[in-house]
Amino acid sequence: MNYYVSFGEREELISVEEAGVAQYRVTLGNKTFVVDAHRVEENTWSIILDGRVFEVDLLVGDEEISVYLNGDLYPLKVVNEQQKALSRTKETAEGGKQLLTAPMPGKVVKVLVSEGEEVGPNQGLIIIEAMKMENEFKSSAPGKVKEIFVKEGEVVEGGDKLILIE
Amino acid sequence: MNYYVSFGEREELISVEEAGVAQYRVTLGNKTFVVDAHRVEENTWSIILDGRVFEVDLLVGDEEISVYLNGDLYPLKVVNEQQKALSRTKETAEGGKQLLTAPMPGKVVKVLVSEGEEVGPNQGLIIIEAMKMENEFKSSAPGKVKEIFVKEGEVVEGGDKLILIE
Amino acid sequence: MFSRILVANRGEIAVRVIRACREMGIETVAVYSDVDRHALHVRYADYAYRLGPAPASESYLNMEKIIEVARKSGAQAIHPGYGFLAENAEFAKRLEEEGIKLIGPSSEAMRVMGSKTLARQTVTKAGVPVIPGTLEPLATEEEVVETAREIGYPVMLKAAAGGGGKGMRLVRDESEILSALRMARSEAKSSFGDDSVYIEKYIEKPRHVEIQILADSHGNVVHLFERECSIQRRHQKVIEESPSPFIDDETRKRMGEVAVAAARAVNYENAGTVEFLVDADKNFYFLEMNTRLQVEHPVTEMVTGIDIVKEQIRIAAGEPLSFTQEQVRQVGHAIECRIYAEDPDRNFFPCPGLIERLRTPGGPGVRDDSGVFEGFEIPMHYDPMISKLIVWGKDRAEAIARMKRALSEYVITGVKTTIPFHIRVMNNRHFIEGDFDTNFIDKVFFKEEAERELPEPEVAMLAGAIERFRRELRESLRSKEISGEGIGSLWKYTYRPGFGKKF
Amino acid sequence: MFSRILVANRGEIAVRVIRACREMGIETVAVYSDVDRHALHVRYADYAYRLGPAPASESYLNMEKIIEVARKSGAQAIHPGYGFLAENAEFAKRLEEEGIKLIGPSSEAMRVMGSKTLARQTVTKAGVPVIPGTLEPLATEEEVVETAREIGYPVMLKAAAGGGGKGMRLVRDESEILSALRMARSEAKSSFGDDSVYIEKYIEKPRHVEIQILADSHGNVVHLFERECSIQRRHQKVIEESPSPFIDDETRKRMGEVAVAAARAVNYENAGTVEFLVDADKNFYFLEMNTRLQVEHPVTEMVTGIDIVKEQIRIAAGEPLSFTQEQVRQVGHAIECRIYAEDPDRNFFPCPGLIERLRTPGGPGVRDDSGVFEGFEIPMHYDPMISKLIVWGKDRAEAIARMKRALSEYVITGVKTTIPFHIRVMNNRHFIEGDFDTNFIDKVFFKEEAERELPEPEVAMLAGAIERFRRELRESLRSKEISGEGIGSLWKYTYRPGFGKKF
Repeated sequence: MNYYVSFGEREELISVEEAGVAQYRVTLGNKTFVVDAHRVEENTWSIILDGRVFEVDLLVGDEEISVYLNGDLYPLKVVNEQQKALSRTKETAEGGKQLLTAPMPGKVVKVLVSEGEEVGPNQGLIIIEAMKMENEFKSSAPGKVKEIFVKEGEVVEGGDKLILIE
Repeated sequence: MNYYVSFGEREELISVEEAGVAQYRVTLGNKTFVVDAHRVEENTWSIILDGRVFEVDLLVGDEEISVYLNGDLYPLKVVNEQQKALSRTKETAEGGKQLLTAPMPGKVVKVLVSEGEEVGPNQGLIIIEAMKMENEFKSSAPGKVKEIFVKEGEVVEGGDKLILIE
Repeated sequence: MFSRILVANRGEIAVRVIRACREMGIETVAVYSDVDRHALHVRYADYAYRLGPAPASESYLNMEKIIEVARKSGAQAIHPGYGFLAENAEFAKRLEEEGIKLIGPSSEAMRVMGSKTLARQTVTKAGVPVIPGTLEPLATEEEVVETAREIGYPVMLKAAAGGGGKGMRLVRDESEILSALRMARSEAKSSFGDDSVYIEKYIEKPRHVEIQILADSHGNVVHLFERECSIQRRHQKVIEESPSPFIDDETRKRMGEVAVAAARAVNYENAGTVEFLVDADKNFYFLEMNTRLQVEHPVTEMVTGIDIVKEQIRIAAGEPLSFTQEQVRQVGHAIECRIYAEDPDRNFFPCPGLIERLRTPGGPGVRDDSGVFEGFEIPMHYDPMISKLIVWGKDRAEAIARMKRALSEYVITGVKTTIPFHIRVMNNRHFIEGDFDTNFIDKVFFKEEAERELPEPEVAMLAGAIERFRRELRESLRSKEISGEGIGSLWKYTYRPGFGKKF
Repeated sequence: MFSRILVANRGEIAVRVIRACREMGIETVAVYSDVDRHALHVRYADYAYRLGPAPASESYLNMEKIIEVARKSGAQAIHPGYGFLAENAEFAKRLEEEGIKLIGPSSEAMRVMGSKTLARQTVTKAGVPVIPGTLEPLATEEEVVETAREIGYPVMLKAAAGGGGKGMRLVRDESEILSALRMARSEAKSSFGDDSVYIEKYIEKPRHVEIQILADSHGNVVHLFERECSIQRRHQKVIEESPSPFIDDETRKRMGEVAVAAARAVNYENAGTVEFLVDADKNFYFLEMNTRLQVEHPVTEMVTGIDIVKEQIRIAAGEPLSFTQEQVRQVGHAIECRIYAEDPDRNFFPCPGLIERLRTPGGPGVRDDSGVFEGFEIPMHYDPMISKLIVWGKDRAEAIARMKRALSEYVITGVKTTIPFHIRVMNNRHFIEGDFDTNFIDKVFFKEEAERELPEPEVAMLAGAIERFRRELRESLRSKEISGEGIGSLWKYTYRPGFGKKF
C-alpha cells in the first residue's frame, strides 16, 4: 500500500508491504528498509531498523498521527492514495481560516474581540479559566472575526468551537 | 443475603445488605458493621471499617476466595445458603481423598510410588521438573495410592491430575 | 512522639507524609473528598475519613471538619503538606486553641511571613536584603502608577496574599500598567479572596535560589543549603536542583546565614524555606519565606541524606535536632522534574483525566514521588501535578544523564504530561551549561525549540505509515471475518499467545 | 572508553547494564531470543539483534552467534551480566582471541575460580581459610562414602561446575548418601552439562557473608565491605543486606583483607565476589569466588555510593580505580528483596505467566531494579526473577521499616510472587533481631509462620462475603438486563464515571 506522509513542509510517498510476522518492507524515496515493528503496549511500538532500536508512542487520529520519539513530537498527516486524490479537489476551497476550539473544559472569562473586528497576528481573542488558571488565547495570523460561538461566563467543554477568524 | 464463610476451623454466618454506594451493612455474630468497600483495581479492594483502612487483594474462585491482607494469605470458603444445604448432603460421601495436581507445566522426572502402595504422611510421591528445578511433591496424610495418572518423562500442564490417594 | 498523625492533604505530598509516618511507626489518618476515595493517600493510610464534596472549599479547606476528624480519630498532630491550609495562619491558630499540634511553625510566624509586606519589614530589621519596592499593598490606580515611576520600570505587580505565580504581572512600560493591574487584582481575588496588590522592582536575568531551613523548639536553627529553582513556566517552578550550578561557596554560605537570621526573626520552628532572587552579580534579595514543606524538598534530601519530613515530625514532637550545622554536607547532585498533567505543546494547558497506563522508571539513583496509580482519574478540581521524578548523581553531569535516562523510561498515557518537555530541557545546551535564569523557559528555551530540527523525521514517518498500514489490514480482515471469509487468518497478526489480551 | 557495548544477557541485569551505559554516553547492543522481543532490555537499548529461539542453548548461551553480533554491530566490549555465559571461561577465551573485551576477569582467573577444587587449592596457598573437604571431584560411589566418613557427617555434596544451589545436597546420615549423590549428579548434569561432584564438611548454623571486590588492570584491588546473604530458600539467596548485622568491625576488616588476597592470587581484574561461610564464633571459611557481577550488588552500591557497573566498565576500558580503600565508607544500611514469580505458599513453586498489573513502590530510599513491565509475559525458559527491591535507611531499623512500607506498595498480579513472603520475613522477630543463619527460612521461619495466628480474620471474612454479595448482585442484574428489565440500574453500581472502564 502507498501512503502520503507529511511532516511539516515535507511530504513523502511511502509504500508498505508485509515481510513476515511484525516485519514490513517499506520504501521511502529510493531507499527500501525492512522494519521490525512490534506493538509492545497499547500505544507504544518498538521498532528495529538496521539494528537500531526506536520506541515510539503513537497517538492515532483519523489522518493525523502524533509520533513521540525520544521526547520529540512529530505531528504527521498520513493519507492513502484515495484520500490524497480527494483532498486535492478540496484544497482550493479552504485556506486562511482559523477555528479556535477549547482545548479542555473551562469557563469563558472574557471575550476580547467582537464579530466583524479585524485582528492582528498574536492578538488576544478570549480568556478561558480552567483549573484556577486564566489562559489567554491568541490569533495565529491576521484576519477578521467571522463568528463568536460563546458568551462570557459560559462553561465550555473540550473541543467546543470558540471563535472563527477568516 | 447470608453467607457461610469458613477460614480454617472457623465458620461464620455473615449477612450482607446494601447501605449506599459502595457501602454494605454486614452482620457477623452479634456485631453489625457498616463497611465502605471500593473495588479500586481489578482484584484489589479498599475497605474502610470504623475509620480503619484495609487494602485487600482477592483471588476469586467459585467458592474459594483467597484474601491477601498485609502480606498474609487468608484462604476462605464462601457459600450461600443453597450451596451450604447442598454440601451438607455430599459431605459424608467424600472425605479422606487427596488428589495431587500439577501446579504448573513441567516434566515428570520420577514417580516414587506405585498403585496400591500404602503411603505415610509427608512421603515423597513424584518429582516434577519445571524451570530447571526438580521439585518433589509429598503426601499430606497417610493413605493408599488409588490411581497414578502420569508416566515418567511425560510433560504435564498446570492443573493436570497426577496421583490420587485414598 | 506522636502515635497518630492526621494528614490534611491529598496527592503525592499526602503519600510522602504517610510513608514517613509508616516508617516511623506512627499511625496516619487520611482525609478525602468524594473524588479521592480511591486515591493512594487514602489507601496507604491506617485510618481515613471523608471530608465532603470535591471542591476544596468543601473538603481540603474545611478547617472545622478537619479538626472534627482529628478529634474523632484521636490524632495528636496534623501535617498540612503544602497548599490548601499549609500556610493558613487562622488554621494554625485554631489548632493552637484546640491543643492539636500543627507540624509547622506557630500561627504568629505564619501570619508575619504570610503577609509579604509584613515579612519584608520584619526581615529587613534582621539585616536581610530585600528587593526595592512597596512594603504595603497599594490602594488606588494612581498610587500604583506613581510608585512604579519612582522605582523605575520594569516592575512586578504581585498579589499580597499570593504565591505560585497567581496574581502576578510583569509590567515593562507605563502603557501596560492599568490593564495588568486589573488582571492581577482579578486573579488575586479569585485565587486568594483578597485583591491586595503590591509592586516591586523587576530584576533582569534573575535566578530563583532558596535555602531550606530546619528550626527546633530549643532554639537550634540550621540550613540545608540551597535549591536552584530558576526553571519556571508561568512563574511556577518545574525543575529544581541542588546544589545550584551558579552559586559559589562564599555566596552559599552567606545566603545560609541570612536565611537562618530571617527564621530567627520570627522565632521560626519546623521546616521552612527562604526564597531569594539572585542577580547576575550574585547579589541576592529576600523574596519570601514559605512556612511549610516545599514541593521540591526531595532534592535537598538526596544531597544531604536528611529526611526532612521525619525531621519535621520530630521537631513538632519537641525533639531537638539530631545534628549541627557543621554536620550537614552536600554530597553529589540532585535534580527534580515535576510531572504535570499538562500539554507542553499547547502552552502547558492542564489535561486532567484517566491515567490509562503508567510505567515508573527504576534503577540506581532514581526516586519517584507520586500520588497516582494506573486507573486513577486525575480530578480537575485540584493541582494537575502527577508526580515528582528526582534523581541523584555524583555530579551534575551524571544527574542530568540519569534524569534523561529515567524520563525516557517513564510512561504515562491517557493524559498529556510534561515528560517530553523535561527531556527536551535536559538536552538543551544552556541548561546543560547551567546558563539560565527564571525567564529561560519562556524566553530562550521555546525559541530554540521552535528552531531545532527534529533528528529522526524518517523513523517517525515510517512508523506512521506502518501504523496506518496495519490499521487498514486489521479493518479489512475484520470485515472479511464478519462476512464469513478468512476466519482464523487474524492469528497471523497477533504476535504472542496471551499478549493480545489488553490490546 | 568504549563507544558501544554488547549486553549478553536479558531481564533485570541487562536493563541494569544498559542504564549504566546510557548514563555514561555509551551505546548499547541488546541481544534477544524470540520470546524476548518485547522485553525491556531490547526496548531500552540503542541496537538489538535476534539470537534465536527461546531455549538458552540456542540463544543466550550461543557464543558464536553472540560474537557474530558483536562483530556486526561494532561493539568493542561485552558485558555478560550474571548467569548464562558470565562465568564461562571458554567464552572469555574466545573473546580474548577475537580481540573483544569482556567486562569481567581473564579467562584464566575464571577457569581457576570456576573449578571449586582448583579455586580452593589456589586460595589456600594465599593463606585464605577453607572448609574441610575434598579438593577434587569424586569419581566413584565408594569414594564418596569413604570421604564422607573421614570428614564426618553432616556433609554437603556439591556440583563442581555449579552455583546457585543447583546440584547441591545436604547429607546427615550415611543411609541417605547414595540417593542424594544421584540427585546431585543428575541436577549437575542437566544444569551445567557436567556431573562432577565434590564433598565438604557441613557447618551448622552457618552464615553466608560475602565480600565485594574491585580490581583494576593497574594492580589496585579494593573491597567494598560485606553483604549478608544468609536468608536463603533452597540454598538460593532471597534477601541480602549490607552491613551484616552479625559481623563486627574486626571480622569485617579481616574478611576484606582475605578477599583481596584471594583476588590477588589469580591476578583478578574487574568486579568479583568472595563468598564465605561464617560460623557462630565468627570463624570464616572461603566458599567460592564469583567471577562476575552479583545479583545483590545494589546493596553495596546503596551503602558505599559506588556504581559497581560503571566501575566495571571503566576498569575494562583500562582506567585505574578512582578511589582508594581508605575512601570507601559504609553509610547507613541497605536491604534487597528478590521478587520471584513463585508461590511462597506452595514451596516457592515457579509461576511464570502474564503480568496483568504492576505498581512499583516509590518515595525516599527505594530502588526498583526490574526487567518487566505490565503486559509482559515472564517466559518459562529462564530464571523466574521479576525484580529486585532495594531500600536504604540510616540504620537497619529504618531499612527494615522502609522495606515493609515499600513491599506493601508493590502490586504484581497475574502471577504469584514472593512479595507476601518478604513482608512476613520483615515482620519476623528473629529477622528483626538479626538472629538467623542460612537454615532460617526452611527450619525456623516456616515453622513459626505455621503457628502464627493471622491478625485480621474478620476483615478477611467480611471482604470475602462482600465480594460474593456483589458478584451475585452483578450477575442477577446482568440477567435482568438481558431479559429487558432494569436497564440503567446498573449505573448505581459503578461508582465513578470513567473509572469502570478497565474492570
